Amino acid sequence: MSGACVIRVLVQAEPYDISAEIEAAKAAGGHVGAIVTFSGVCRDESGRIAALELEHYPGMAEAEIGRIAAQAAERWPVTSLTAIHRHGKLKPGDDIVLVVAASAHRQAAFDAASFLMDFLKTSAPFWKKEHLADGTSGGWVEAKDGDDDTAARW
Amino acid sequence: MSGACVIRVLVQAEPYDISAEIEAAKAAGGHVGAIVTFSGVCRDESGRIAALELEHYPGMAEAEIGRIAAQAAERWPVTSLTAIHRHGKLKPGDDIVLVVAASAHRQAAFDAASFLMDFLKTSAPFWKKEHLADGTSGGWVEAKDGDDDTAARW
Amino acid sequence: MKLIYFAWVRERIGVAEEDIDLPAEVKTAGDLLHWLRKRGDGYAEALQDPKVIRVAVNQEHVAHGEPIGGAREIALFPPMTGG
Amino acid sequence: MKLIYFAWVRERIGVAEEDIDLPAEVKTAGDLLHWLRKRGDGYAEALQDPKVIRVAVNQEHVAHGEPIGGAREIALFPPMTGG
Repeated sequence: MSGACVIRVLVQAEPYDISAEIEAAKAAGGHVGAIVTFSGVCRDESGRIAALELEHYPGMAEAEIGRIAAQAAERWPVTSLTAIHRHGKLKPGDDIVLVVAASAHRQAAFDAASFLMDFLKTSAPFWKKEHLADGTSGGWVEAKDGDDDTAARW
Repeated sequence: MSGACVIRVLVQAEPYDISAEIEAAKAAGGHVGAIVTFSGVCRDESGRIAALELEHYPGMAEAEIGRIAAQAAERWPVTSLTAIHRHGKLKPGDDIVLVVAASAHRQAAFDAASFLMDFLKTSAPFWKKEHLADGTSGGWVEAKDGDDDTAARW
Repeated sequence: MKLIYFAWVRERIGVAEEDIDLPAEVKTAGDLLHWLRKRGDGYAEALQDPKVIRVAVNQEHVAHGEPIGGAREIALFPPMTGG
Repeated sequence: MKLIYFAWVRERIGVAEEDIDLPAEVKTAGDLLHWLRKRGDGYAEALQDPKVIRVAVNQEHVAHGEPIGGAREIALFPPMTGG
């Protein structure tokens, strides 16, 4: 199935256009009947957070997300998979990450998008540092054991 | 949980703007960290289909989707749920249905969107008629037993 | 009683909606399907396989065994294919 | 050997990357962590709990028991928190 799947991975500072990515998923070919998107958004944690700073490992970030997407394309009959992860300083409400999974069938699109997000969380080399509303640094966000458990279910 | 969830249901002939709906989900309040969208797209079935005509039961269509959304809001901690279903004549590539689920947590957003789509398929009063590329009517699309099975898993 | 039909049920019966006074013995949704089949060829064709017909009373799905007394609006239609 | 550090591993060691000639006895990723801890206080602090440190060789995750011979680039970093 992976042969027919168009995989697109971007790591960038700039915002992205979700509608344009959905149109690109339609245009990528195959019988597209269902498109699932996941958007991760910077939370303000009840006003505690002024910004998040996202550090990443250039090169490996793209490669690792690409490997996860290739696995998803092996497991589900998806026509395209897109993943865009932002880096740099993001404010509450800003988009952090976008996954778009297109398929003829809705369950494959849901599963592939959910799988991609679960492994992106636990395997893609990104780290979040908090900048607090009071002007101090909140330090590095700690990884959640729950994320590993969630990824392990696949 | 349903008290805190903003539910928005629209049945319309016009296209919708997915990016605008995602922004509205962010603006609807609550701690939004994850937004899942599902887009159903008119397939061309390898060129067999020229158009789909979507008939619906005005009033009940909105009410039934609203009931399904309220159930989803009871089951998962979602901050908003949006469902937009188009009616009338749609061409291959056109959007048919959009579901947007927003939550603090990604799994809740995935589950609520998937649940809403499964029950929308089996319970919301819409019917598809095919118009074939050769100019004839392909008749009414038959319901799939698989859809009932999929809904029954919840 | 206002009856509304959709999709191929509407096409086979030949009208989209109608007002009908139901006799007292029509107590459930299933009774209604049985009774309507005798109203003409279109009805008989539309409702020949009652188990595939879905019934909504006042815009909510009901099982065929449900009572329909007091309904404002009853709709008959095939299994849904939206989404 | 090019070594790259990220997030609080980078902050504690005090450099983002460096070129180091590794002695022959450093054969695995785990050996590397153990050896680096002796290079100074920053390294000791960054790598005090080796089991939380992730290692990538040539931009792919490896377990601490994996050999690192022939690597172009080795990266050390805390558990990922992207997404």
